[in-house]
Order: sequence, then C-alpha cells, then structure tokens
Amino acid sequence: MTFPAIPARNSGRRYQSLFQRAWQALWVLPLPVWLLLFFAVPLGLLVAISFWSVVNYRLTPDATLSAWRYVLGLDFLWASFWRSYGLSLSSAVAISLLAFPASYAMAFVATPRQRLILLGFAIAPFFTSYLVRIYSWQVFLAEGGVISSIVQAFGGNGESLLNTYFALFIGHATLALPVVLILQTIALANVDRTEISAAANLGARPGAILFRVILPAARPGLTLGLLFAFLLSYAEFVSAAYLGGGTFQTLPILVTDLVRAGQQWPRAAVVSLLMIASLLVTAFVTVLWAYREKG
Amino acid sequence: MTHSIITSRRRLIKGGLAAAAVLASPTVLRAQGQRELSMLTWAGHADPDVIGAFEEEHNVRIRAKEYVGGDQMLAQIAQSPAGTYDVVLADAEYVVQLQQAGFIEPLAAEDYPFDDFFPEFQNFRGHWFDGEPYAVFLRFGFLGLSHNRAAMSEAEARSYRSMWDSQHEGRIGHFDWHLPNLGALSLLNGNASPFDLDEQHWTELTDTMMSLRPQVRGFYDYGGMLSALRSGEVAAIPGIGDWITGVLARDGADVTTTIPEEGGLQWTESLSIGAGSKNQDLARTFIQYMMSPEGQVKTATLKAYPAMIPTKAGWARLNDEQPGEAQRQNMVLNGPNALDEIRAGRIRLRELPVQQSLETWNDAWTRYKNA
Amino acid sequence: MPPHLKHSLPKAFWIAGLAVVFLLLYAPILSAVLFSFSADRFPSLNMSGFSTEWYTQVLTDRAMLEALWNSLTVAGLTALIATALGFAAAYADYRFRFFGQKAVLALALLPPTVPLVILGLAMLAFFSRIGIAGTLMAVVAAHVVIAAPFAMAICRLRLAQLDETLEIAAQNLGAQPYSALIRIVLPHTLPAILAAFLITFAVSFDEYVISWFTGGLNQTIPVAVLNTLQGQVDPTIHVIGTMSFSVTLTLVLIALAVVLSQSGGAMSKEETQ
Amino acid sequence: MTNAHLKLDGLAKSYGRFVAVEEFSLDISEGEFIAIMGPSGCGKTTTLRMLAGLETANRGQITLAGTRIDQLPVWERETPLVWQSLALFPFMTVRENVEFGLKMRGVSRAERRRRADDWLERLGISSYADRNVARLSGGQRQRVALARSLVLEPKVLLLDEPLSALDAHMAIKMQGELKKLQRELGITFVYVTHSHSEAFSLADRVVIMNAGRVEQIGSPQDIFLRPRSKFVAQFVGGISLLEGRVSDKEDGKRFLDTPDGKVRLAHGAGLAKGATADLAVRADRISVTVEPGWGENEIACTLISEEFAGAVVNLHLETASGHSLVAQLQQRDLEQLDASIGARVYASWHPDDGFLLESTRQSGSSPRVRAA
Repeated sequence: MTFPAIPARNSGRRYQSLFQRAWQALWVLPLPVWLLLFFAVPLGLLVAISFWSVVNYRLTPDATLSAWRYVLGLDFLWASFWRSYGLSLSSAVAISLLAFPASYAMAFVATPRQRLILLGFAIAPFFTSYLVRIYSWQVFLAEGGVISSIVQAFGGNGESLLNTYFALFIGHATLALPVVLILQTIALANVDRTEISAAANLGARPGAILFRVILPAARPGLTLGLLFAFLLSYAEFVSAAYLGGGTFQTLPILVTDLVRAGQQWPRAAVVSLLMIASLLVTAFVTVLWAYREKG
Repeated sequence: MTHSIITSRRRLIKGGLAAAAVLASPTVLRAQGQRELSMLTWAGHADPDVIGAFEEEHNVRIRAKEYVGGDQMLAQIAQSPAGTYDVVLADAEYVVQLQQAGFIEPLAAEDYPFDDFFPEFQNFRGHWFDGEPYAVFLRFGFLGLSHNRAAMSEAEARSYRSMWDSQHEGRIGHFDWHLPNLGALSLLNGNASPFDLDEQHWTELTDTMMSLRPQVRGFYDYGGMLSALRSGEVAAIPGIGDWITGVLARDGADVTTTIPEEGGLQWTESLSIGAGSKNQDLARTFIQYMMSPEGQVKTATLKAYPAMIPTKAGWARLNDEQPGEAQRQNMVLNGPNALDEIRAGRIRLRELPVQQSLETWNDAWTRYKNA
Repeated sequence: MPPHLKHSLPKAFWIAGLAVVFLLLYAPILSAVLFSFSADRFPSLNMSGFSTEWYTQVLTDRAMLEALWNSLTVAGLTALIATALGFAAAYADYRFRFFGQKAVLALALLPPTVPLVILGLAMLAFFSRIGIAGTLMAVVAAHVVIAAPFAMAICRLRLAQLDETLEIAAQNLGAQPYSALIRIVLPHTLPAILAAFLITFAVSFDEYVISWFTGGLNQTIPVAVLNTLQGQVDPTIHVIGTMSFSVTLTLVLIALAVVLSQSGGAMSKEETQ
Repeated sequence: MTNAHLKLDGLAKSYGRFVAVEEFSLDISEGEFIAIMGPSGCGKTTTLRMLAGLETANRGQITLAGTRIDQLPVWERETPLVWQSLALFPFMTVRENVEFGLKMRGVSRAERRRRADDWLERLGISSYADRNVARLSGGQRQRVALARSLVLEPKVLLLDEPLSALDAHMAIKMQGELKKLQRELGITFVYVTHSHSEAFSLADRVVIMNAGRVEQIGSPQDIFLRPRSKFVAQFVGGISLLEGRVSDKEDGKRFLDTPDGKVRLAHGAGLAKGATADLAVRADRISVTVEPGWGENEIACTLISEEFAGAVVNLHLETASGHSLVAQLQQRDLEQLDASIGARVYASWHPDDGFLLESTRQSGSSPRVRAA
C-alpha cells in the first residue's frame, strides 16, 4: 500500500514559476531594455536617416536611395575604406606587439602585488582627458619639439613628426594602450603555470615555450586585445585630425567631411553604416578565430 | 602674463574658494531669480570678459552652447526643439542657410544701429530677405595668406603664387574647410566674383587647386593651425587671416597675414534670434549691447580671436581706449584703414557658391584631400 | 616564481617593453603638468616663466566649474546606472539560460562599433523626439549605453571565477534567492563592481562627442576642453588635464593601498603555487 | 511499506531529448541509509538534485513525512545537501559557514552561536571556528560541510559523493564517522556515490542505476550475492558470466550449452528449452586446477594474469571462445596451483554456486525493475 497521492496544487506550481520568472526577468531585462530604448532606436533612426533627403539645408524624412547611390558611387570611397582599415589594423598590430613585453613582465615576472601596482599605474592615464593627452603630444612631435630637438642634438635634421604615420600611431596608442595592456596581462596571467613547467620539463627552450605554449594558450585574450585596439583606432578621428594633420583621409574624417556639404547627414549615415558593418564582420571573424578549437 | 608668485597665489586661493562655493551650492546659484539667455555660438564669445558686464546689468545668466563648425551648429539647431537657442551667432554664409531652413526670426530694422554702420555693411548681402533683416552684422575680418615670416617673407606673400615655390614644398597648410580655400585660389585665378563661376572657370579652379596638392603638409582645424604656423612647420596657410595670426602675434610669434595682390576675402559673423525663442526681448537687448560701442570694443578684442567691427561708434571707442589694438587691426579713424581695402575692391565677401551647389564644392575639396 | 617562467622572453625585451609603454603613457601627462605652469600661452620648450595664472583662470571660471559639476553628476549617475545594469546582465548570463541570451550579448557589444559623431546626432534626433534633448539626463542615458558593456564584461569575468554551486548551496541551506545573491554573489563580485564603477565613470567623464550633441546648454568638462581646443587654445587645457590626473592618481593610490593591505586572501593563492 | 518517511513516486527528468531519469520510485523509511550508485551519467545525481529541489521533475512527486515537497522552492525544502565540491563559502569563517543556514531561518544570534559551537565541538573542529575555510585540510573542510548541514537538524540529509575529494585513508575514517553519526541521529541519509565500498559498507539499502533507470534495489548482501541483471553483475564485479542456451533435461537436470561446453544448472524450473540465459558465478566460488576432472562444471581456460588484492588473488582467465572468467584464490592456494601466466588451467564450480540472472528469465519484457 502506498500513500494516497496528494492532489497537486496547481496554483502553487504556478506561483512558484511566476516568482522564478519575475526574479529572472529582474536580472535579464534591464540592460537589453535600456539598450533597445536608448541605442537600438537611435540606431534604427540612423538607418532611417540614410534614406532621408536634405531640403533647404534641413534634414527631411523621405525614402530615397540617393545618399546610398552617392556614397557608393564615390570613386575614393573604397580607397578611404581600405586606408582606414589598413591604418587601424597596422596600429592594432603594432600596439599589441609593443604592449606584449610589458604585459609579459607584468604577468610572469612581477609578483601579484607588483602586477597590481603596475596595472594601477597603467590605467591611471586612461582617466585623464584623451583630448588633453593628444594635445600634449603635439609638443613632443612638432618641429622644435622634444623629439626633434633631441634628434637635432644628435645631428639629425629635426623634422617635425606631425602629419606622419608615426604621429597617428602615437595617437592610436594613447587611446588603446591601457586597454590592450590590461587584456594581455589578464590573458597571460591566466595561462596554466603547470603547462609551462611541463613544457620546460620536456626540454622546451625558452623560445619554444613562448611560441608553442604561452602564445597559443593566451590566444583568445591576446586576440581580444588586438580587436579592441582595432575598434578604437578605426573609429578614432581626433588623433587623425590633430596628430595626423588631416593627411590621412580615414572614414571617420570622411563622415565629418560629408556633413559639411550642407547638412548631408544621410550620406554620413551611409558611411557610418558601412563602418559599423565592416567592424561587425571583423569582430565576428576575430572572435571566431580567437576561440577556434585546434584540429 | 607672469605674475608675482604671491599675488597669483592669493588669486589662486580665492579661485579655489570660489570653486568650492560653486560646487557646494550649484542649485543656490540657479535660484536667484535670474533670467537665462541661451546662445549658440563659436567658442570664445561667451568669455566673462565679454558678457560679464551685460549679465550683471540685466541680472541675466548667459548660457552658451559653443560649437566647433557651422555644420555642427546647423545640426544642433535642427535637431533641438524650437526655442532652445535665443541668440545664434553664425558666419554670414550660414545665416543664409539658417534663414532658408527657418531657424531664425526676422528682426526689426529700427531696433539696431544700422545707421551707425559704415555704408559697406548697411544692407549686408545674405542678411536681408524681403526688406527684413534676419541677422545683425557683428564683426568681420580679412582672409589672405597667413605666413610665418621666418619661412615666407611679406614680399613673397604678396602673391598666392608663392605657395607653388619649390622651397615651400610640403610646407603649405590648409584650414580644413572648402569655402575660404577655393575662394582664395579663385582670386588667384583672377575671378572677379570668386564664388560665382561658370563651368569652365570652375574646372580651371579645381585644376589650380589640384596642382597645389604636392606642396601640402596637412589640413588643420583652429588649434592645429595655431601650432603649425607658430612653429614654422607650415610656411603659409591660404584663406585665413588675423583671427589666427592675431592670436599668435599677441603671444609674440613672428607670424602675420598679408592680403596678396590678387585680393582677399572677408569673413563675417552675425547675430540672430533663434526661431521660437521665448526670450526675444532679452535677446534683442543682448544684440543691442553687442552693437553698442562697449560691446563692439569687447568683440573686437576677443581673446579667442580678434576681429574688426562695423560700427563707427565702435571704431571711435576702440581708438579712444586701445589705440594700439586699433592700429594693429588697421581700424584707425583718420588716415588709411582697413575699409580702404574693401573700397579698393581688393576684398570679396566669402559666400556660398552661386552656380554650383555647396556639395559640388565640398566634393571637390574632399577629393583634393584624398588625392 | 620558477625561472623558466621569467625567461621565456629575454630580460632586455621586457625591460625595454615596460620602459617604452610607461613612457608612452606618461609623456603626455608629464607635459601637461609642466605646461600647466607655463607663463606662455602656447607650449614651448624655452618657457619664459612660471605661472599659476591658468589655474586661477580655471578655478574662477564659473562656466568651467559648472562644467565640472555637470561632469561629476553625469559621470556619477552613469557609473551608478551602467554598473547596476552591467552587473544585472552579467549575473543573468552567469546564472540563467534564457531565450535570446546570445542576442543580448551581441546587442551589448554593438555600441562601441558605432562612430560617435553619427551616434551623437542620431541620439540627439531621438532625444528631441521624446523631449529630453539638452538635459543632463539625456547625456546620462547615452553614456550608459556606451559604458554598460564595459561594466558587464568586467563583472562577467569575475563571476566566471565563482563556483556556481555556492549560490545554490546557500539556497539549499534556506537562503531566499535575493539573500543568497547578497551574501554569496555580491561579496565575490564586489572588486569587479568597484572596478566597473571606476571604469564607467572614466568613460563618461572623458566622452565629449555625444555630450556635445545631446547636452544642449549643459557643458561637461571634455566639451569645455574641446571648445578651448577649437576656439581659444591656452594652457587651461593642461590645467584641466593636470587636475583630473591628480585626482585619478590619488584614487588609484588609495585603491592600491586598500587592495594591497588586504591582499592576504585571493592574491596569495597564486604566490604559493 | 506503509510508513514511508520519504517517498519518491514516479520521478522523471529529461533535458530536451536526453532522458536523465526515466522513472524513479522508492519508499524510504525514517532513519534509513540509502545509497544510490551507478556509473557517471546514470541519473543518480539528478535524482538527488530533484530531492533537493535543484532540478524540477517533469513528472512524479516527492513526499516527506506526509507532506508533498516537490513544489517547494529550494530554500523552503528542509533537505540540506553535502556537496561533492563541499561548496563552502570561501569568504566566511568556519563558524559563519556553520551558522549560515540558521541565520537564513531567522534563528537568534545567541542561539545560532550555541548550536554552531555545539556541532563544531561534536565534529572536533571547534579550534578552527574562526579560521577562513580556505585554510583548512580536506578532512576539516569535510567536517565543516557536514556541520553546516547537520546544524539544521534536518529529517533527511542528502550527500553527493561527499568523500570523493579525500585521500583513501581519510575517506575510510570519515566513512566510519558518517555511519556512527547517522545511527546516533536517526536521520535519513540519501547518499550518492560511485564507490562500492562506501555504498556496501554504509547503506541499509543500495539503489543501482544505469542510463536513467533503476536496475536493482536491495540490501548490500542481496545485491552482492544476487545481482538481478547483467549490468548489476558487471557493475558489482567479481562475477563471471557465461552465456548460453538451455538444453534438454537429462536425468532431471538442466544444462546450459555454452560455446565452451555444457555446464549444469542448479534448478531448471520455468526454463524452456532453447532459451538464452546468463549464468553468473562469483569469483570466490570458482576453483582453479592444473589438471581437469576436479568438478562437475569445468571449463578449460588460459591463465591471463594474476592480480594481488591483499590476502587474496584474482586470477583472470580466458576460455577457448574468448570469454573472461575471474577466480578468487587465497594466497596459499595460488602457491599450490603452480601455474604460470599463459598456462592451461581448468575452472570449476559447484552447480549450486551458479545462478541465472533474473533478467534472462524475463527475456522479452522490459528489463526495468520497479521497486517494491
């Protein structure tokens, strides 16, 4: 004999699941709702604006492809695109390479305590106005500035470094270096120490340990650092204008240029959408690659 | 500008206390029954030196939205609710665009001292529509060839042609805006009306521009031009004027602006009342203040960038109070002055292209930069 | 630490690396500090004298002080909201499996890819239509969009290190979900929450494009810097840079002191390995 | 069993198309020690989690002391769990960990402290009360986990492989303590493990699960001596299985035809001629000789390996058809056997020591076993 089944309290189960749903929704919903309201809607508006027209210098709702036709018909559009892409990609690679030895030192050489101190000081400049820092670089890079004076003292010609790729790179590095340092250091610090020891135990030389154990193990984090440096450099226009002297015609500069033709925001919107699309593709491919399983 | 340490320290402490007071009681400050006047303006015009006296006299608080480009200004006013901005300060070219888009109110001619204007400025082009003024001419300046004297002499600067000299290769800078650059080169091409070009002259102009491209160092904004010209990194910049070199000269840099033989351009900044403003009376009072001799002197000597002024009374007051500056800006009352240049026909107004669309000019400029 | 860990990269490399990186990070700041005391309007190597003129100018400029107040308000609110939203999203991703989970993550990571000039205009257009354009609240709403993803990423990384059974174990011992969250998840995530607050604060405090478009008459510090840079170049820019760096440095030093003084627990784990 | 204290009735759980637990019914009396065992992925932990409320059953119900509890959320069930990972709260001291559940139930501070200290004392860890749990040894942590659950004085304690993190020596010591505690407290224990020794030495009844199904429920002896299915026989180990067909009766005796020859069955009741059947023989009942002719059931084998297990030796044999057999010998007997690896030997047993697996008798029907 068994206990008679106690009738299921349906209301009880429903109450419980309602409570759980509400509790879950409390955590799941806030960010998406905020983003939908204050980001997705403006973004949708941006898409809409790309189909609007400009009448008497006034942005007017419309359904025309003229902005798309105009922008896609620009003969220098793709040159600008690839220049932008190439510049930010090379900056991202250079910044990652530049940051790596320092990240390595923070992850492997420094004690956790020293690492914390170094990271603290690496992040501190991030809080100081980016505009101010870019403006300050001019003093170093200009003719008669710090760097050219030093070069001159050693018998060089002391040319200004402004309006060169080097200046642009300095600007990108100013923006992205702290982020890359943090991501790389975390990635390296999380590499399993026993794997490294095992490799050393099996006779791997330092170089082999670096290239065959550490780099592959830290790949996702290192790639994310690269991606962030790329994202930041790609959308950057202050250092392109101030340090690059407007000589490097990148897409963000094209965006501001297009607006100057009498409120041509629809065209600027088209270029922006192209930028967003290319960034998304890049980010997607990079993330796939970063987390790709071997074999 | 160097102060003795003691006075500056005292001022610093005073400043610190003031800072603490403001930070501690921001709401108190706003609750003194003051009226507020909002202004959309180029940077520097809301400097306390300029508007402080007006604010005090009328117990009004001027809140300025400073913009860094006419197109941003238009976008800001277009996307903000009507009546957001009571006073709008804009370049004359943009007055036309503001009026066409319906962003500014018509003014009453009798409210402003147009009679006191030098005759050249009385019925200023692009400010009057159907006999009604939409903007009051506040200040102006000349655009020519600005140069670092160490790199390019005044004699050289008498022609825009010098920019093509091999010794200035990679040493020519540009202000990154198509209108003044194309205008200056149009003058070089000998176009009497530099912005009113038929197809053939327009093609010639773009050809001239393209031939200059190898000489170009960079395309700058305000701050960039200051440092580039000051350090001699660029020898010369066409289509700008005393609004850059005057600032640098005041600080002791060896730079100046020369109006070449081929002629120069005139830039103009004007004041308007924003469409739908709820403080039109106050806005009118403010514009009247800026047009008064006192306001005129203040705007002529604006810290951000100096300029010439259109009223006779303003000239008189400037000569009275700051003869040196009047001299420097060539606004002397007795004897040859800046107006002679206009009267001699060497100065043309910077304006919107007549036969081509604005976007055609902008495209040409973007193409030039990308070349 | 075993020697083979240290020397996979030659010593010269990482010493040079550290030197170059910190030089790059600090050169502009040192220059800002130096020229903030210059008597000259334009920075130049042969400075004509020392002056605190520019500090006086910044500290007595009412517009600047209001900008500072605005910036603190906006950055403070942004950091508060963005951290709360970011933590909620990170916790939701950590704790629950729900429909559209990947979509939410993708949506959160999208904002950094949109050029700010155009996002600023789109937001201004949108905010005007809902009637909040030109208010500080509009700036906060926009800043939360760009800052919250950072907060989410930081909190999520920290949560990944939390044994999932702990929270359920607490519930199993009778803790209500909110109670388990407060007693188990929050103490663990607290360092990340603080870090997220600081980072989002900094992101908002340094943003000028969106602030310019959506802030209307309410100017923030970076907008004031931008205006100075575009219309009235003088060393007040350096003064603002110096002042904000001093505050940051103080905060970083305090944070380091706090963390280092109680680094017995979490940090020692690695040291003993 | 009418006085079931904890009753699981038809519990089922699946994740999408994967069936974790197919149907689980079991009545547990008060103070009983139940061990659930099986290979990993068999559903034993899922069952435990359904008891604790960490998983919601798709079907079925759970009753504790006459009250239905399967609809209660985790935090309202009085079924504390001792986790495999222990799940001690790392940022709390030992005492704070132990007091946690009481605090959640609103017990006053003084009372909490008294009861926590009582249990810390009882488990011999009071000297660590103010220590951070991260700085304890495995055995100490284990005791904290137990104290944390027992301080709540639950009617049922759930344990999920609680000793798996301990070294063998400590695990055996804790086994003894656990059994003692359970006897003293009279609490029902539901204990999930994959260790035979833990299950057989601790439990009153053992539940063997496989692939979401219950294979057998019974006392340790029952399961050890009478595995009902091939799976249980193999899982329990030490049993040799021979597959074959039931042959004709000869002299009233039944035989099984295997590929390695004919062996006699003890009882032949209910077996039809030609039916397939699994014969099981326990290792300790098999004798190994070098010469044939020692027993009634005898199969020629090759000696594959010897495995020393303390006082006894397991001999692994292989028949001509490739079947494996295991024989357990005393050390002394091995010395007398005098056979080297690879030698030909003969395995034999008494017919009464072989038994047919229950599942073969029900061939055709589902092998599922329902608990009584």
